[in-house]
Amino acid sequence: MNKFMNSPSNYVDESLSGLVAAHSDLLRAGQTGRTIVRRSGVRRGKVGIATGGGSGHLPLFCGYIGHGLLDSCAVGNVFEGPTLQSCVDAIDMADGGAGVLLLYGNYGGDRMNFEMAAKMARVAAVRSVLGTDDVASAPRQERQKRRGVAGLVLAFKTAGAAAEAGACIDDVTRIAEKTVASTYSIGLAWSGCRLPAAEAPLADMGSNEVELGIGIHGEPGIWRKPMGPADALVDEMIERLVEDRGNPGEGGRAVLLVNNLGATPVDELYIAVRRAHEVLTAKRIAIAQTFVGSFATSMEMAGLSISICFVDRETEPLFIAPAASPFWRVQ
Amino acid sequence: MNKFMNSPSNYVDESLSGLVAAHSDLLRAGQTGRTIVRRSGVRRGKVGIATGGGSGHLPLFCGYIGHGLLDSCAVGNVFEGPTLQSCVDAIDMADGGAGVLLLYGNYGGDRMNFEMAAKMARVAAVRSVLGTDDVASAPRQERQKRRGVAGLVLAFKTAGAAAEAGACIDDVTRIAEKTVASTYSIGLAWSGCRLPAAEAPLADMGSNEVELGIGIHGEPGIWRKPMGPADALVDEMIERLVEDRGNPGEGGRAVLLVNNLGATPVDELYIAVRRAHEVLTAKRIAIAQTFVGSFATSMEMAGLSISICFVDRETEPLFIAPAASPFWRVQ
Amino acid sequence: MMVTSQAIVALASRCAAAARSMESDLNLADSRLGDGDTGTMLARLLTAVEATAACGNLGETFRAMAKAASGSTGSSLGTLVSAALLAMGRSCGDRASLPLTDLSILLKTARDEMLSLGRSELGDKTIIDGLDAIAISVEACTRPDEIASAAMSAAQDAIQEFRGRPCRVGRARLWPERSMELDDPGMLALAAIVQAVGTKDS
Amino acid sequence: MMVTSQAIVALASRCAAAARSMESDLNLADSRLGDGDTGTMLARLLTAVEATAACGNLGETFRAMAKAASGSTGSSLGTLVSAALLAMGRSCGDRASLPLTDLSILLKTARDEMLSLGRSELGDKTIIDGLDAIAISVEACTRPDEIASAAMSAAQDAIQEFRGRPCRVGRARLWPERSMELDDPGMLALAAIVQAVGTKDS
Ligand SMILES: Nc1ncnc2c1ncn2[C@@H]1O[C@H](COP(=O)(O)OP(=O)(O)O)[C@@H](O)[C@H]1O
Ligand SMILES: Nc1ncnc2c1ncn2[C@@H]1O[C@H](COP(=O)(O)OP(=O)(O)O)[C@@H](O)[C@H]1O
Ligand SMILES: [Mg+2]
Ligand SMILES: [Mg+2]
Ligand SMILES: [Mg+2]
Ligand SMILES: [Mg+2]
Repeated sequence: MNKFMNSPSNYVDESLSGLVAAHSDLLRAGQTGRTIVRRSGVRRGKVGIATGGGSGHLPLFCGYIGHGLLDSCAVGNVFEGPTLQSCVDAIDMADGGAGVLLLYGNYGGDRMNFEMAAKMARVAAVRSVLGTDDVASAPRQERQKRRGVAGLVLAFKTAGAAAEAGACIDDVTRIAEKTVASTYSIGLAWSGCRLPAAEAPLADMGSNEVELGIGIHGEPGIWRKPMGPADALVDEMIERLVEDRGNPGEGGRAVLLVNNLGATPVDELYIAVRRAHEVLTAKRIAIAQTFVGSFATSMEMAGLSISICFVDRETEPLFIAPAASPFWRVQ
Repeated sequence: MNKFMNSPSNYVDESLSGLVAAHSDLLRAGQTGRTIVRRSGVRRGKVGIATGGGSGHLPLFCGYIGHGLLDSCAVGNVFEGPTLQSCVDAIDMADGGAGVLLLYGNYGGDRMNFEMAAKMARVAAVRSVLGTDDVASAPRQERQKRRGVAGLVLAFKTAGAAAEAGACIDDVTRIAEKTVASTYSIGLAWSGCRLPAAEAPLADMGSNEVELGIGIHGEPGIWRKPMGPADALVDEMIERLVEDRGNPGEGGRAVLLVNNLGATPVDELYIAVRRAHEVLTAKRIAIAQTFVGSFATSMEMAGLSISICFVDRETEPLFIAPAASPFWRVQ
Repeated sequence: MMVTSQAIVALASRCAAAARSMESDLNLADSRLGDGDTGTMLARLLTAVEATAACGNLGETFRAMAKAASGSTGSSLGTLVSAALLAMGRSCGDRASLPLTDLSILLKTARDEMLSLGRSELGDKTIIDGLDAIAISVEACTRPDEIASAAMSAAQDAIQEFRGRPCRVGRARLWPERSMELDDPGMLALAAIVQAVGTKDS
Repeated sequence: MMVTSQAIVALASRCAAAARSMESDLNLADSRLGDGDTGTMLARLLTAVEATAACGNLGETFRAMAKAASGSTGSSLGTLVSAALLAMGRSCGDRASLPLTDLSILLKTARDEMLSLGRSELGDKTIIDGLDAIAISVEACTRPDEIASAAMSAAQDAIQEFRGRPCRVGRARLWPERSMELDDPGMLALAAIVQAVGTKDS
């Protein structure tokens, strides 16, 4: 498993330099250069949304900075949380005078640094919402322990749209919480990824194996089996998501996200989409919208995740509100 | 190398079903269901643009159907040209009464089928422009023999914008020709892909090898060597593109496209972007715009291609004209 | 003995079986300088063609086969084969049968159609060179076993003859040097199918 | 003998060398239930820390080290180590040195800060259990060699003690059963570093 890089220690910084070179709306900022912000700054009076996390998941996290989405992002090393200072800068630079929401995935390092940073930042009203959508990572009763994966992006969208529309910090926080609470994700992978400094791939699988519930850092999942037909795999994934929703599992309206973990051919993502539509329709879950593509990756991991976010009258329109970031545009 | 599918023979059709399920602006149409069109049809009086090609390259080809881009697409089996009937349907369904441009890559099967189809179609004014941007696939004196790769997408953008703006068939054709003639691409890969029906991967490389000039179907390239530092590889790629431009190689304005051939981590694409900006700037080539992402893939091939399209006062604005397809949106 | 629609459908069946049995070998041959799909494509195309029922006359039978072929693929080789079937149908018209001695002319019709559509020439090292060799070899044949053995040797000899010569069209055209050492996948496919089919016949 | 800024900087250097030499082993341990970066992260963090110059007093030295550490990573373990360094700096204040007998108290300060930031408890099977064992083991030590050998055994014993017990925080928390059979990468790292550093000392 080759890496296209100059050296492991420059991997993240060179990639960020490329990011801002390509997308002139974004800037590397802060004391560390590891805080990415909108070049135009935060509109005065708008609630700011800051995120952060390890590298290796692009477009997550900093690919979602822009109109109708996020304001700033603290960028850690590959699969490591962002540093304290980069978090402090991300919070301060997301400040438009109306408070800042910290919206990030539930990982130890990310949480510790954002919590410390929130105390050190100059912003008065700081709220936090943590993505906990990975149903494979803890039982339902311990939802707050779950990892945040691709479903976090859906909260970026709803909270970002609310903030852009002028909602106050309490409302933006509530929308983010509601989205996180209604989002269920599960991953599936058939080949791992390699950390830039490592010699061997993480979560190395046999050439004909597939693992259900794997995390976006290669954390082990629920089972590993020989590769089976796509439809059966999608069936089990959706079954687990809907079951996790509890009673009533069926019915309602939802946004569907079929996410590429990295190396999956786009054709194969759509094979999953086709089956997901069939299964959800059979469960009387109406699909308000379908997003397909690379939203939260694990470098070159071959696999995909499925997320379902149940929507209501308040959240559904937020998904079609305009947004413009390097990786996600809605018109 | 696992494939996420139900069976090789359903690979393409199931994927297309997923595509139209996710993107309700698109329809499977024609006698074969292998012609993808805009649900809204072609605006009366607009020049239509039809494309086509084998599957396995998504977003190429049918991912670019939509406002400001294409009108129809004939979809072949994986790495095989589209069938005659699907081409006939694509041409007929792109007809808005102002002529149809066929804009596709230079491959034998694609050419034969589109040429026969053009004679069978009901449309009077049919023009053809073939993408021939891969500098690794034939010497400069035989440019017309070259394969079309990711750079074709740039001609979709300019010709699509011109057609949307009301240009006549001659002008749309001229814009497409100009874009193709000003576009230079080269690929680089470090791991191949597997055809759904095959047991072994195509272009299987040693675990530490990299191949320059490889085609998007795994056709052999210029050399194969041990993996080297990213910057040196980008340097050689850009050098070959600029050299191919002939005299004067340096100076001018260009659009840069760093394209993921499939399995490359997004971070690594940006490592290439960073260096490409450095090298082009040193060659006094101003970068009008940079596009980064999966634009033309080869299923799960790990690698990237770099395309440079030199622009002038006429073509540059066409790159920022609004466009809205499943995979490419410009606001 | 005459060439009839029934005979052609039976022949197609045997070609299809042969193609299916060598799918991965032909893919491998194509993967050297091409995209590795010749075998899968041919197996699919011929499986579609063999499903065609014999029609009232040769023209209709060939046309139905051409339709099945062209509906199954748009690859270079597949498209050339479809066009060849269509041209043979055109040339047979509403005749119900053809004397075996006309076979050579029919194959030449196919060859010329393929050259025109493929924008290629004899000597370019493609399947058409194999077809040309067969067409010429059967010129004087009158019996099925003569035809079979002439075609088998001609296809095989053509491969030998082109060893050391560069490929000038198709994907492999881009590597004239490397293509000298390699047999053309289309020629290989033709020879192997003729071999499989002819062996049963003779 | 006293704990001075110079001694701490020298110690950091030896820790860093040890961490670099076991980078891939620790990555491997973390890859079983985590994300495989403990080794790379620790090597980077300690390399940053060892580059810190000794300052005028212990508080400043620890704070400078904390800053270097927290600038190098935001991973769970790295953040806990940074916070521990900061807390130790706070507790040392402007003192230029500390008697060896205060080492245990200093380590307990670090331990408590880590528990609070990590929202974890003793018994959760993390690096903090190793640290706690060391802090207690050196309570009565007065000489460097005593400290070294007590710390080495304590860290090693802690690993043994936690075998068969589930991990309750960090990534591995999600697999209580599997984590019973596996040693915690943080505890392994601590023990290995203490071993490498202590062996030179005793
Ligand atoms: N333009 C052409 N003229 C004649 N024969 C051709 C031409 N292009 C391809 N062929 C034949 O087709 C074979 C390749 O078939 P196939 O693999 O199905 O095509 P593709 O290149 O579209 O994948 C070649 O080996 C050659 O014999
Ligand atoms: N919340 C926590 N409290 C105490 N120790 C922890 C906590 N989280 C992680 N650790 C320790 O850190 C180690 C993992 O470190 P590392 O691999 O750097 O972190 P990450 O999980 O962020 O990749 C674990 O083995 C454990 O000893
Ligand atoms: Mg980590
Ligand atoms: Mg092909
Ligand atoms: Mg081929
Ligand atoms: Mg770790």
